[in-house]
Amino acid sequence: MDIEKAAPDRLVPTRQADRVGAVKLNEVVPRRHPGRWVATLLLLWLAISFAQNVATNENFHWDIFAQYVFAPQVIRGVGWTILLTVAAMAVAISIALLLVVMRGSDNPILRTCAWFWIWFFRGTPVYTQLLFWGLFAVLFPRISLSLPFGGEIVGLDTKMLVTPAVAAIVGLGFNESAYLAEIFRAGFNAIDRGQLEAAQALGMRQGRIWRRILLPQAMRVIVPPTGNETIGMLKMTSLVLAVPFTLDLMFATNAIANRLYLPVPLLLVAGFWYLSITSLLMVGQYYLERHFGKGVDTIRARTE
Amino acid sequence: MDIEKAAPDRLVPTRQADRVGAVKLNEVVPRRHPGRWVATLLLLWLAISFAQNVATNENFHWDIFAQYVFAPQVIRGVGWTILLTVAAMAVAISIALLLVVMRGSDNPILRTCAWFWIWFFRGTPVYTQLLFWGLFAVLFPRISLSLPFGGEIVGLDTKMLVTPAVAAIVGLGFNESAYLAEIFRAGFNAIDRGQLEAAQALGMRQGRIWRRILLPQAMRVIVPPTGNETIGMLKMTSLVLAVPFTLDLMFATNAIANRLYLPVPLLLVAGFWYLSITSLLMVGQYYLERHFGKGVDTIRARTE
Amino acid sequence: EAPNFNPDKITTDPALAAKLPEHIAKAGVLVVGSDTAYAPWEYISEKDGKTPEGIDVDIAEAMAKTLGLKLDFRTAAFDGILPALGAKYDLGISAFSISNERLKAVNFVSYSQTGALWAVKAGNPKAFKPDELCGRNVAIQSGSYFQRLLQDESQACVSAGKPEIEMIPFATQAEALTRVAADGADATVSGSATIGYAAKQSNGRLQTMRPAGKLGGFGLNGIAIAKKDTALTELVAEVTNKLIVDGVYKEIYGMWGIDDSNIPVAEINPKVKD
Amino acid sequence: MNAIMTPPRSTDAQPCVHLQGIHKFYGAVHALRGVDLTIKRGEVCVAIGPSGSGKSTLLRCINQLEQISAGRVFVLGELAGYTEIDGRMHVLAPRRVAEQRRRTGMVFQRFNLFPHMTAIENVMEGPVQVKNMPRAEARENAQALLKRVGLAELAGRYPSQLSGGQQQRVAIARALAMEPEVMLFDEPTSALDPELVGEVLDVIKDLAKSGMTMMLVTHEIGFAREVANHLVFMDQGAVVEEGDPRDVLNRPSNPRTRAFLSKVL
Amino acid sequence: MNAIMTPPRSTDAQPCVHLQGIHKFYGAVHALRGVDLTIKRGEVCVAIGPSGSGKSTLLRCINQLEQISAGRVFVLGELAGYTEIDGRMHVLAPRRVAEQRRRTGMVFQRFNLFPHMTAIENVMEGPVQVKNMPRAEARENAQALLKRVGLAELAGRYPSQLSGGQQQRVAIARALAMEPEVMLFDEPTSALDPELVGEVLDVIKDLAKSGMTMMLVTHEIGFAREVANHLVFMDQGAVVEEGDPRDVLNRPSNPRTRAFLSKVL
Ligand SMILES: Nc1ncnc2c1ncn2[C@@H]1O[C@H](COP(=O)(O)OP(=O)(O)OP(=O)(O)O)[C@@H](O)[C@H]1O
Ligand SMILES: Nc1ncnc2c1ncn2[C@@H]1O[C@H](COP(=O)(O)OP(=O)(O)OP(=O)(O)O)[C@@H](O)[C@H]1O
Ligand SMILES: [Mg+2]
Ligand SMILES: [Mg+2]
Repeated sequence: MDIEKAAPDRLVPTRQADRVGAVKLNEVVPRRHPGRWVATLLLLWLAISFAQNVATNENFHWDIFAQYVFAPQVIRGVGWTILLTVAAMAVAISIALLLVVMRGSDNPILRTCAWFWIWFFRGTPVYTQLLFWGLFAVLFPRISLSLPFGGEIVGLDTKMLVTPAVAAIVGLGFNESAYLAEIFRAGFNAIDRGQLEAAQALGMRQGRIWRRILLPQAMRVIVPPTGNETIGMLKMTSLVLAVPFTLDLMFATNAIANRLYLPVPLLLVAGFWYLSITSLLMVGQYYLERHFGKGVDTIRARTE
Repeated sequence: MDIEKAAPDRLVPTRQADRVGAVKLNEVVPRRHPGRWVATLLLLWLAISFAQNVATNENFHWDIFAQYVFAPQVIRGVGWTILLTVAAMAVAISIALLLVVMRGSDNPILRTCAWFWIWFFRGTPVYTQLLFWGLFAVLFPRISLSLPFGGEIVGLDTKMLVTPAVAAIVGLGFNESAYLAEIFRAGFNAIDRGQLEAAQALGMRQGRIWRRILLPQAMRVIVPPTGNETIGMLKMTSLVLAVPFTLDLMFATNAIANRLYLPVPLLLVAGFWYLSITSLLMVGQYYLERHFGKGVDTIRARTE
Repeated sequence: EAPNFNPDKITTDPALAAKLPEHIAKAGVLVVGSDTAYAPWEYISEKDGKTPEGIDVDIAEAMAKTLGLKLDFRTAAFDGILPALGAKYDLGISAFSISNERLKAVNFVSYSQTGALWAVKAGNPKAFKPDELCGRNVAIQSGSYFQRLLQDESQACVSAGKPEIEMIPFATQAEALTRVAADGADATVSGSATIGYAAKQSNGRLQTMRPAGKLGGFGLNGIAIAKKDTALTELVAEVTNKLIVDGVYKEIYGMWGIDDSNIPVAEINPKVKD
Repeated sequence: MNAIMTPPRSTDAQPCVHLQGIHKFYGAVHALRGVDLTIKRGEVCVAIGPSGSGKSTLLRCINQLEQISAGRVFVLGELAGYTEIDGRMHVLAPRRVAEQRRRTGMVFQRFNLFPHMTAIENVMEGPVQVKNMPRAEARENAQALLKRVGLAELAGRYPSQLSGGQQQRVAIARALAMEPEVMLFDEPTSALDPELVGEVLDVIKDLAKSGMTMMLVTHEIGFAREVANHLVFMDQGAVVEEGDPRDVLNRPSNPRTRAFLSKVL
Repeated sequence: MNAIMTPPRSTDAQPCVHLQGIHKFYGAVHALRGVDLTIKRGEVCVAIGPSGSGKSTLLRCINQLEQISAGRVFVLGELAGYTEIDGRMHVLAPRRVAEQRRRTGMVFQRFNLFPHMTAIENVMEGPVQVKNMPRAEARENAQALLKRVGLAELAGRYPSQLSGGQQQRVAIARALAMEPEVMLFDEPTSALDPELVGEVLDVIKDLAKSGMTMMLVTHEIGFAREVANHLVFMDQGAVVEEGDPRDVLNRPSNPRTRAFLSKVL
């Protein structure tokens, strides 16, 4: 339901054609809201004087901003940040789906594992997690298959496995998977039970039902909060220095800021890019919502 | 719908009474899943050897952990972190509700403002925002009501207004409000339109309808992702050093780590506390979900 | 604009190289961890946005050359360097200042000393005086050596019945300097190299002032080595002393304009005041 | 209109609902095409007609759940939703609209009970929130109303614990709790199993006997014959035929009415 | 059983569905109390009975949407859901259960169309996903089926763009697309407006004529009389009376059947 569309109190039409065919339409005079206009003017005036101040305040060093906003290392940082975001979200989504399935399993140990995973990764700060992923090779130099108190069967140097990029993606992805699992759970809970039964009655198997019937419908509820999470992930990539992974946007601008001893304009550079990518993501989210709303949102069923 | 409850394939009963009254029940032999048990054992063994390693690995400095986990400055940090989380979430929830109402307004300027707010605060990193809130009093030493290019009418020293604690709460709260607004929007969209109409037909006014009818129903969908956000906020408080606000948990443990040059055990101290608070929050979320699910989740309507 | 230290003239010392732990000798690389966010000691070069440069980088280069090794100077978060010493990183060189508590966690080989320097907004509008700190508000990098010195000064103020020093701690020294430049704090204090460099970068928006009292002294900076790595610690001390004797350090410090950082002899885990 | 032929049950013959040339457009859909209708006090008016003929839309316009495109709706003598000044329709304040709505009660096809409240809380919600009635008094009234619709024992149940017929009866009690002067019913039994229909129709019959002014949309022609004293047949957004139910049902004058009745009877 | 009195439409008289002493408990609720029932190939079996008597539960047990507590369900000669070894019921692999379900089609009261797929996609879903039929072939079949239920032109519409009657016909086409040997209908018309009921019943009548084995739950007694050749009356979880529809409807031997029929007819 769109609140705005449902409440005819506020469905006051703006100036419209005053007749359709032979029917002379009512000439409706909307209610005046002088208070609202005062508030609006006040807001506008606030925004303008704020913008004026920001544009002229020398603390913002707009010259430095202009000099670095398209610097090659910044652009490279943007690329890596997007890459990290996409890769980590991909990892997170896969694991979250697995977690949702595990939570619905009839095996109590799998259920417990899923619960524990969610509890642990939601509960600890991602910075700490990333730091431990970075230290993984130090704390556990070899991953080896060995008997609990006996000798090693197969072994592998962790350093080969957990490169900084891998650690960054795995670290961000594992942490995010716990949050997404909660979102997905809410999404699947919102689907009418009849859908599952209809699919079962067709003789579809569990896996297909998830993929073809439940997931596409859950997406409608899942997409908005997942959009939030993706945008959050974008900003979370700035923590990968903990690994240390040093090619992301925030590291690039920080490095310049630390050399110039001018944090503000470089934060503005980073902010500019984050805002741009977020805008793109929001456009993507809009189309995703539209896609998964097809059959439901686009053609609104009549309600009585 | 609970997937696990809906799929009778997996509703395999465990050992049960083999008769009810005069009826001899079928003796059902559940399917065996040897693969699952192997996987479970593997997981358990992994967990045990991991835990064993963590407990004995000297890099973790458990003695230092024990020494500082209940240190007074850490406990004080826990208190402030909880306070910041609660206060910032309160600010965020209030603003988010306002934003949802504004987005449904018939005044295009209010709608635009809401959209812009969400775009801006979702788009820029919270660290940058916090830094600017910290600099606010410096960049804008006086907030004054003045004619656009004329003299001051009323003025106020910003420093009095924007203390570090205020800047931290406002900064975290404003940022979060944009994310919550998206979640709330999804929640309200999930309510059946008939609810609004039934309330309108009773002659209820818009404000009451929101508070009494729509909000309690939306809560069911809103609570799980808001739980995510609250837990996220808990960790986000560690960024308030940008303001600078220096009483939170992360600052406290960092300060000790910096002095001792032993970051790992102090990160474990912080992790321990975050995990404890998260556990509490998860319990709270469970009860909230139960409360707002009353009449819907607890008594499952039959579906055909 | 960064001084161009040329390590080519340094020759490998086979006697010292022979003492290298086996795994380093075999790898042929000296891996150094550093946070590269503290100009001019270590920062990321403007040229490509990747290569670290700075005083510590030059020093590490000289040490590696002496030992016949290649240098791998890596960026890492402070929290990530210390636990990984001896595993991921052979040495930590990141303008670490030595304190007794830190000495319990790692081995230090002293290699430079740092005097303090104040920065105030150009023209000193708040009439800041380095010999009268009580009641001032001072921006400071959180957790730094100078914060501890200021805490002592503040204590002294309180004991003398004067208002304490109001410290505003920041995550980075750059943020502290920004606050001063924006009139948000009376002054900030840090190592002389750092403040001198920042003042130069600020295009005349900041000016420096010599410290007085407790802050007038020098603190020791050290190279961090894993506590258990005694052999490597001794080797680092020997190499450092050789480079001091050879005048390489003097030359590096001279090039960066901080002659007073030179120390006469490098010590293992030196005694310090706090 | 022919409705005059049936004597109104109440002594007062002033029109309770009066529609003048109502048109309603949904975008390009012309859902109501100039409807004129008068319902007198005490009258039971039943609207029948094929699906999509605009019956629900008409009810919703009376209760201002839809904004009309042209024409005037008068409820209890008051112009609904606007003040007319010089032929221009000035939108009323939401507060005034809410006040107008209080005088009509509406019962929906899908009940639309508030799922997070028990039966009695649903019934109390209007009086407490809209009329600021003290909770104790509202609870007493609500209990009495639930008794009247035969649900005294189920007051503490949530809607999801009630059968469809029980839910619809709670919905009727909820509307009655506001003491409306006109009741509007939009297919109140069409979401119910055949066996449960009777329960709800009985309650509506009782209401009709008590002299309540009502407008009903229903497909239960037998029921219409029994309780209505004013029958309206709608097709394609217009009132095609209206009058005494016996006349319309037994001797439909319009071919479309005839076609429809042959299908449903 | 008396069903033998009506000649089965198909030549093959082997039982299609065979229930032996089915009990079903929902927690403490005893929903089915020992049901025995045989439906022969080509038979149209209609179940009637009051609300809550277990009709839906019975259908759902046949299609393994509920797990039975006691008894045996045989569909097309196969024990549904289990292999019995030494009297113990070994749960079948989900894959096998899915295969068994494919041989029965089910049509629900609330249609349960997949809202994110168009009508034709709904019909194609089973053949493509379950039978791995090539999309082109599935589309052709689906189009033919939609034509058979009178919806050839609406193939591209989403369920939300269809009326209830149209949605239910799509649901029937969807079930038929799997070429089931038995069709189960659970009150297929009770969510429909009276005018739309006819459309769906016509489709079911056609199916019956074509010799499809069916079990229907319905409240449309007239329809039952017309198409059924085996009527089952259920009450309180048990089959109270069964046999030729004319016998049961006109001369009910059980007092509960009589009471029920007096209310619904
Ligand atoms: N929100 C809407 N948007 C567009 N068209 C609409 C909307 N609501 C109703 N209509 C159209 O208006 C016409 C009248 O609809 P209405 O619901 O009043 O019919 P009805 O007589 O109540 O039918 P039914 O018996 O099926 O309830 C129909 O053609 C319908 O499709
Ligand atoms: N999931 C469930 N949990 C508990 N009880 C249930 C459940 N499903 C059905 N029942 C109970 O089982 C009994 C039989 O229900 P069933 O749905 O089979 O009746 P029905 O004959 O189909 O009724 P109707 O005509 O109303 O559809 C009822 O008493 C019902 O309340
Ligand atoms: Mg209608
Ligand atoms: Mg049923």
